[in-house]
Amino acid sequence: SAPSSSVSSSSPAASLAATPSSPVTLNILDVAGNLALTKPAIQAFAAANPHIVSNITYTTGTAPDVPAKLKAEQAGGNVQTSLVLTGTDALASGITDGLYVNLKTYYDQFFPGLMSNYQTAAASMATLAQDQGIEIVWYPSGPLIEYNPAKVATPPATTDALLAWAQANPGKYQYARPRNSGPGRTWLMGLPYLLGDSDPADPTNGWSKTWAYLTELNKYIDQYPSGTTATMKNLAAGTADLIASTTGWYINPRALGTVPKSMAVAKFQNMTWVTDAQFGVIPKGVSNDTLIAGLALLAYILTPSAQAVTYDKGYFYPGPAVKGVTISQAPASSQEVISTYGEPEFDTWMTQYPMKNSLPATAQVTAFDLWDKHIGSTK
Amino acid sequence: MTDTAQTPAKTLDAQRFNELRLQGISRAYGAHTALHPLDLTVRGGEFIALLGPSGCGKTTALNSIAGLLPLTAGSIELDGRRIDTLPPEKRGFGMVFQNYALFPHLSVRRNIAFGLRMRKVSKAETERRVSAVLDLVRLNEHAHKLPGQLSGGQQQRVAIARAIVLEPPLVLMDEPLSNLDAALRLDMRAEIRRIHQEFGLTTLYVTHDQEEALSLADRLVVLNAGRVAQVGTPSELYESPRSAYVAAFMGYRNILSLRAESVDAGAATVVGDGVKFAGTVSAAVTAGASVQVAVRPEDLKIAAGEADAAFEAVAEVVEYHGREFQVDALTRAGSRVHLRTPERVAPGDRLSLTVDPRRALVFAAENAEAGGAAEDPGEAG
Amino acid sequence: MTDTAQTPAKTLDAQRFNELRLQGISRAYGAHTALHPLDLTVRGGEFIALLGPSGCGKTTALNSIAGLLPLTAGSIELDGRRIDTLPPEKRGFGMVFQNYALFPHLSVRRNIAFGLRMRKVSKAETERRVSAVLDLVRLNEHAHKLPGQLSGGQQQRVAIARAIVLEPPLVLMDEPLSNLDAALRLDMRAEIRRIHQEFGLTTLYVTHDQEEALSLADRLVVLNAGRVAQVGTPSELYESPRSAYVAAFMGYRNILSLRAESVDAGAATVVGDGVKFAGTVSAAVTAGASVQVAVRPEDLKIAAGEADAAFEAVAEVVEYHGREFQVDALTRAGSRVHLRTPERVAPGDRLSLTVDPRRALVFAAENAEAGGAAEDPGEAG
Amino acid sequence: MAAIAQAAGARRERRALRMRPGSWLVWALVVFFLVNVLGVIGSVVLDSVGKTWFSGWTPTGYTTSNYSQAWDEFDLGQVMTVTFQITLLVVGLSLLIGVPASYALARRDFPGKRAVMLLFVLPILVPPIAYGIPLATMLYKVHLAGSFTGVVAANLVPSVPFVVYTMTPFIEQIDPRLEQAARMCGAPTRSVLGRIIAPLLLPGMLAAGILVLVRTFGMFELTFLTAGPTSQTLVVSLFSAATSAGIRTAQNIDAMAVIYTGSMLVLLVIALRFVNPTQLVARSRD
Amino acid sequence: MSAATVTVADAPKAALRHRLAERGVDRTLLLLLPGVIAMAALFCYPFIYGLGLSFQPAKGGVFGAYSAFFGDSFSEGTIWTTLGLAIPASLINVGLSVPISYRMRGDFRGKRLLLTLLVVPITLGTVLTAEGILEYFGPVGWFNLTLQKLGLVGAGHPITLVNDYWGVLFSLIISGFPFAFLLTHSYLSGIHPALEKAAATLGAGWWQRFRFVTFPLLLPGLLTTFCLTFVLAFSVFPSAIMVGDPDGRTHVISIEAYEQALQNFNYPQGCADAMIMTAAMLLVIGLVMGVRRFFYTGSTGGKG
Ligand SMILES: Nc1ncnc2c1ncn2[C@@H]1O[C@H](COP(=O)(O)OP(=O)(O)OP(=O)(O)O)[C@@H](O)[C@H]1O
Ligand SMILES: Nc1ncnc2c1ncn2[C@@H]1O[C@H](COP(=O)(O)OP(=O)(O)OP(=O)(O)O)[C@@H](O)[C@H]1O
Ligand SMILES: [Mg+2]
Ligand SMILES: [Mg+2]
Repeated sequence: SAPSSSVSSSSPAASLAATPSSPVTLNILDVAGNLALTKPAIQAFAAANPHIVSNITYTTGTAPDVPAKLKAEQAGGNVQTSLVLTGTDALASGITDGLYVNLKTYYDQFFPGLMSNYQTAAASMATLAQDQGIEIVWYPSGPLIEYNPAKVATPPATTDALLAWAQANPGKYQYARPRNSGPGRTWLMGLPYLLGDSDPADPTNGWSKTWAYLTELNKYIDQYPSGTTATMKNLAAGTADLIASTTGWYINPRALGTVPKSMAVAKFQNMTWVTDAQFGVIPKGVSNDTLIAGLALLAYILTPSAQAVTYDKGYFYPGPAVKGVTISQAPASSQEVISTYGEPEFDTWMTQYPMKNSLPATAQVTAFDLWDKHIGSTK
Repeated sequence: MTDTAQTPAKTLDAQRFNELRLQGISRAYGAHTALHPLDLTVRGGEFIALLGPSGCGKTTALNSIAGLLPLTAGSIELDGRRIDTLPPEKRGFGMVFQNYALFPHLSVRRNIAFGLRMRKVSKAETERRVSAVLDLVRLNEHAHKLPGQLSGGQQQRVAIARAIVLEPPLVLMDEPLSNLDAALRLDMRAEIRRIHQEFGLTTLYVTHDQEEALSLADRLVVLNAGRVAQVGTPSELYESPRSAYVAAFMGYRNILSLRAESVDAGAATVVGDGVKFAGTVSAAVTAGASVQVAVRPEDLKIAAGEADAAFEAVAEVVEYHGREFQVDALTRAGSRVHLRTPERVAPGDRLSLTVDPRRALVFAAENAEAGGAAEDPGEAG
Repeated sequence: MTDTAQTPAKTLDAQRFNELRLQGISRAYGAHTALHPLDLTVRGGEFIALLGPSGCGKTTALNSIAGLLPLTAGSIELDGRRIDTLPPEKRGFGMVFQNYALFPHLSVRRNIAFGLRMRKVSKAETERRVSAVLDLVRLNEHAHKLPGQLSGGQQQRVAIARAIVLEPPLVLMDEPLSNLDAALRLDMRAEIRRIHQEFGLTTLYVTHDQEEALSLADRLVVLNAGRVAQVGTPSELYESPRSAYVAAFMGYRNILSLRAESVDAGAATVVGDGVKFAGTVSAAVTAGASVQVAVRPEDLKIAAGEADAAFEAVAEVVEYHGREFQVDALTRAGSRVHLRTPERVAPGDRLSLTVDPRRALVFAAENAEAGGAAEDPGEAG
Repeated sequence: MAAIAQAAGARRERRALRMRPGSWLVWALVVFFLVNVLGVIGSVVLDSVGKTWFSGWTPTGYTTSNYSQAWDEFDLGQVMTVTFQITLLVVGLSLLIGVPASYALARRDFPGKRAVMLLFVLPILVPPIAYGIPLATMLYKVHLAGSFTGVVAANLVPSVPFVVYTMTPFIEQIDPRLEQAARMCGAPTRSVLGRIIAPLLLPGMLAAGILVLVRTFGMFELTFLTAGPTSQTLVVSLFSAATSAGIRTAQNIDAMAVIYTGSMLVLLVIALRFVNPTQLVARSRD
Repeated sequence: MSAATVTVADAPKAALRHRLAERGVDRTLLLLLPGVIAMAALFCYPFIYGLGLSFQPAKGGVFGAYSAFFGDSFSEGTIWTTLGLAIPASLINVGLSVPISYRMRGDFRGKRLLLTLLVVPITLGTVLTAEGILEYFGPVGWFNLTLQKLGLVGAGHPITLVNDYWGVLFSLIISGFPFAFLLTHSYLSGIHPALEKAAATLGAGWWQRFRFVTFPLLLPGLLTTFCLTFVLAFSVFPSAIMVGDPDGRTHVISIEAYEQALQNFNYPQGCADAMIMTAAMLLVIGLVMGVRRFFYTGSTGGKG
């Protein structure tokens, strides 16, 4: 018969020891690219706590794989994944299916003062986890636009200007399919605010202006690449001159050399930031020892020194979810990247404009479906 | 068994036995009986050839004796000891396969030593016996080579050496020469003869080539569709075949279907469409019966005058064979006859032919089955 | 070319030509010259056999004539028309390949009709000609079968039929019998002879079997390492070979290396270690020179008394061949000689041998290269 | 003589002309294909040693740091170890299972042989995804999914039949009379297998083993469907690296791809010492 | 006489062994056991298990999963998408193999090198091929640059070949062509060269030789080659994701099955998709093999 999706193991213990009975192997599944930010911290944790972890393995994958993978493991009674690092997507689908351990019980023991330590906007994002995941990095995302100054003298500052520019330069504005792209979905979720839609939280009924705008814009777009990387390459190669972007995607690819440093970034007038975050979640069915190790690791990641590392090469700029971690605490290499490739105005813009959470995962899926139906399927 | 001056000192001697008795051994493949019960007693030191066209059961017989095929019935006794229930590796016979079946990854020396190793013969003894056999087959210089580096004739000698180094009571050979070209075949035949003579091996030799069988064997066993057609010495078979089938095998290429007009104490007059001559009867033939008359090509002579001609024929194909011509001619009845003559004959020539009555053998006509095979044993070969 | 009564009505006739002139044709593979310039004029209707051991360039010569291999030098003219520049499909020669090369996916009929289809002969005409040829090769009942369903002999007849249905001026055959077993080879030889006689085909026939060549051809061309050794009729070659190489090919199995003691108008006395006898000189031999003396096995006789013996030898291997014995004997000098005798000889017997001076051919000793080939042509074949 | 030489020259010219259009087209096709393949490989190799390459014919500078970064970032040390362990285990097991089976298939005609042959041909024919999904499902059920054992088991499915099909002709080439000859020399079954059959099959087993090695090394679908965190092979990591979330420099992925292809090429070169190129895809018959 | 008694006593036992051995059944067959068990456990059982699972969907009754597949135009379309990739790819691969291997029939210098060069793509692996295609055929890849240099496309308007149908097709050709070529090559070298020579002496020009002799003899081999390359192309998976447009034009059936089973956690549906995939593939192979029966498939008189 079909493997059932019910969790076979008993519910986790109410209280836990501080350290596992013996060091455990942590199998970390990253479906958000989060390891780029936290791997150094995780390594440091492992090095410092041999009594907790004996070995750490890393697997990468995509968010849609997570629920089925965990369900299969749980149905088989053999949960191998110890910790999932995810964005809001797999977080939400896992919550819906009840795959993750509710961590609220352990807050006091492992995360004293958790919510109050988060930055304000990050704290707001953390509520999305419904206590089934720990927010570990946060950034305001976008929507921003990145352009080639050699081709675009003055970037459009309003949505109308963007439309006019696209009309004048057909095929030269690109954003990737929202389902597979951070900047793509930030652009989609940011538009209702920019256009003044009736309910930016309700893609079905409250986004009429957004859909109309995208439909109009669609006429001047050749293709929707399947991922952000493709749009970045197109920008670098000159096949696109203007693309949707975020703070992280502006800094990191330029730092890594995927995109020339000369590219510039711009914001819309009166923008509203659509913030994004990444979480650590622990699948139900792990042993108590693994649970302890996972929690200890997550707690470690939330310490300021670990958080400072998440400035990284700007992938999630700024990155830290907790209060009071500044760039000056970040490793020297990070600081150098940010000062070389960063945009000094980001910090101003972040204080200047309001911040809203990304849509809850279910609403996001609705939005993606609608986008696929109205926009994506025409190409 | 006279040693000539050139023979190397004899260092090996086969384990002699007195007699190997095959009693009614037979073998069937499913419903098809490939070998009908065969009785044969082989005396130690004898060279026996099993002769017959392709598919007559020669290999089957050999493999059954070797133990490579289980018997369907019958028993095999070696000096009174029953051996047909033993697996091949326990019977201790030697075998030379048609394509030699040398182990391609072992050197000549190690090929030959293989059997001794299997019998756990000591190193020194192995060394000594292999060297002796290598001498015997004159392959000393090639001992280190792999079989692939040897010529066909040399390979064959290795195969023989491998079989005889164990000093087996009996060596079985399955058409060991059939893969060689004509000239090499002649040489190898001489070699086998020599080794047999020097070594005193008891040999059971399978072939479909009557010349080979005649030239090698002490006794011949002619098989016909799994049954023994005749057993005897080469000259017995050559001079007095007991049936048209055996005669056809022994070089009587002309087998004429005629009628016996009169039979009288070993002599008969046979007649047919325009044919009439005298012949010799070996088995029971009654006057008036259908007969088959066997004549060798060299015994059909072109008559001086028409008077004493046995029959007439028209030369159809004439082949020059140096000094003599090989003529295929058609009789009036449309049968094809073959003759050899030193006279120059042209196609289309009308020939009057005679035959010495002592050279024309008259047999009672065989049933259709055997007769079919008798018409041209070569076609089946 | 006399038709016998039994021949089916002749319905085909080869396009006759007067002469095919090969002028200095030669062929090299890289640095290796496989065929040295060859001159030969073939008259219409002739049957010519190219004879030589393996690798002597027979196939090369044939393929060059067919156009399957470009010539390195020389020209080919058919009744004065230069044809060596034409591709094979334009030359219009027929060819019978060694392994027949029948189209396995086409029925016998369609195999035979293939050439006619390529020439866009009308359907009805094709039908008629194919049927006629099928009659000729006696394959009417098998017309619908695929080649894989035929026996070797039948396949060969299809190959011949396919080549001759186009009524080609010249048919080339490359060892068409070498894949067959002995008995079938005899039959097929007769068949080829018959078809050639009935049809009046001009045929160029490649073989390494001297008996086949002798029995089939009007003229023989013997090749030695890409060069012509001798050209002539079968009896010319058989009776008067011009070199020891050719002699060895023509059945002179004993080639003795001796010295000419005296030479006198076609007669010579040759001597060696304990050997002395008279022979016939065909080419220039000077007294005192090293010579090779060729004698057929049947020309070595056992002398009545020791007095008139040419030399002595010890019988080593004796084979019974029915009516006569085949003896391998060693001379005092250690050479092996072969003889045939009706007398019963036992191994180890000391034999006094004589030879008729007319039957012992004396040749100037050849250089090492050719001599090697001459020692045993069969070994190379 | 001169005339002859001239004629020969003319003939050669004529032949050359006659071959021209067809040959040219065909050689052009071959060259076009090879150039494009070279382009595909070349872009990756060049990029893997490039600093940045936004557009144009070549990267802006060269470095080897991509390799060290890729090695660290994708934990290649561990992945390579796992890959080789899995591959070698699969090779060993499939030889162990496949060779005896192919011996029986080559030597015996028995009722139901066609069914057994079918059983061995289907896993090669059916797309790996099509049986991989049910297989993965089943492996989850028996707690083998994600484990090293599971991956090895899954990879045996196409490997065993492959060994059977590669080995059968090798075995058929060994004359059964060799076995009989050994018996006639007094060798018991054990010696026949150990001293005659095994040494003669060695080249065949090497060939089959290397071919299975190459195929298992490159087998994506089955490993992808069954691998867990500790049993990922290089292809699967490569795929995840190229498709999973986050920003990665193309150069690092390319470096990893080059490491992958390099290993494959080494295996291929070794393989080609033992087998004909055509044997990589077809049952060998010569 | 005692011998006779022994024979009688041994007869029944010996006869049975003999009769079984006669039909090829003896201890040697035990050697098959590990292989058969492994295949039964690792292939047949999962396959049948999957088949069973496919009839037990969460909703829709026994055939629910199948009707769900055929009821949804998006998933049903994957069959056509896959065939749309696999058939052209196999046709191109086989079609190109014929003239090239025909040219390479004889022996010439460097043949083994060329063969080896043509084999190399087999070892590239899907991922490197995909990466390479993305770069080489990408908008600023060498291919487009060359086209621009040749003036075949305007600067700044490269043709889109990747993340699209074409990219996947290219990857199928790069990985499938060597395979098809080598197979065709070995079939072709199995046709005895004397057959063409024979045809030449019978008056057939090169085209007629090819048309009437070589091609008919090669055809069964070509159909087999087609089947094998088709199998490869039909199961395309990673490259459809990497260089294709996995949510659209290259949403092939293996992606659909994968997503159903391992993303939607709908094993019955995934298994049903896998079964449909197998059936479709076997159908095509069956058709081709059916056609093959009409041609001569016996020995071609050659070495290969
Ligand atoms: N394994 C077998 N199964 C069924 N029939 C067989 C088998 N082996 C041989 N036969 C049949 O038994 C008969 C005798 O075969 P055998 O091999 O003994 O002939 P042979 O005299 O050795 O012929 P050849 O000269 O061709 O080797 C033949 O009709 C053959 O078809
Ligand atoms: N394609 C080739 N390349 C190089 N050398 C060749 C080639 N074909 C034949 N030869 C050489 O040319 C010589 C003559 O070959 P050819 O095939 O004409 O011999 P043959 O007399 O027909 O021999 P056989 O009786 O074995 O068929 C041989 O030494 C052979 O090795
Ligand atoms: Mg036999
Ligand atoms: Mg030849």
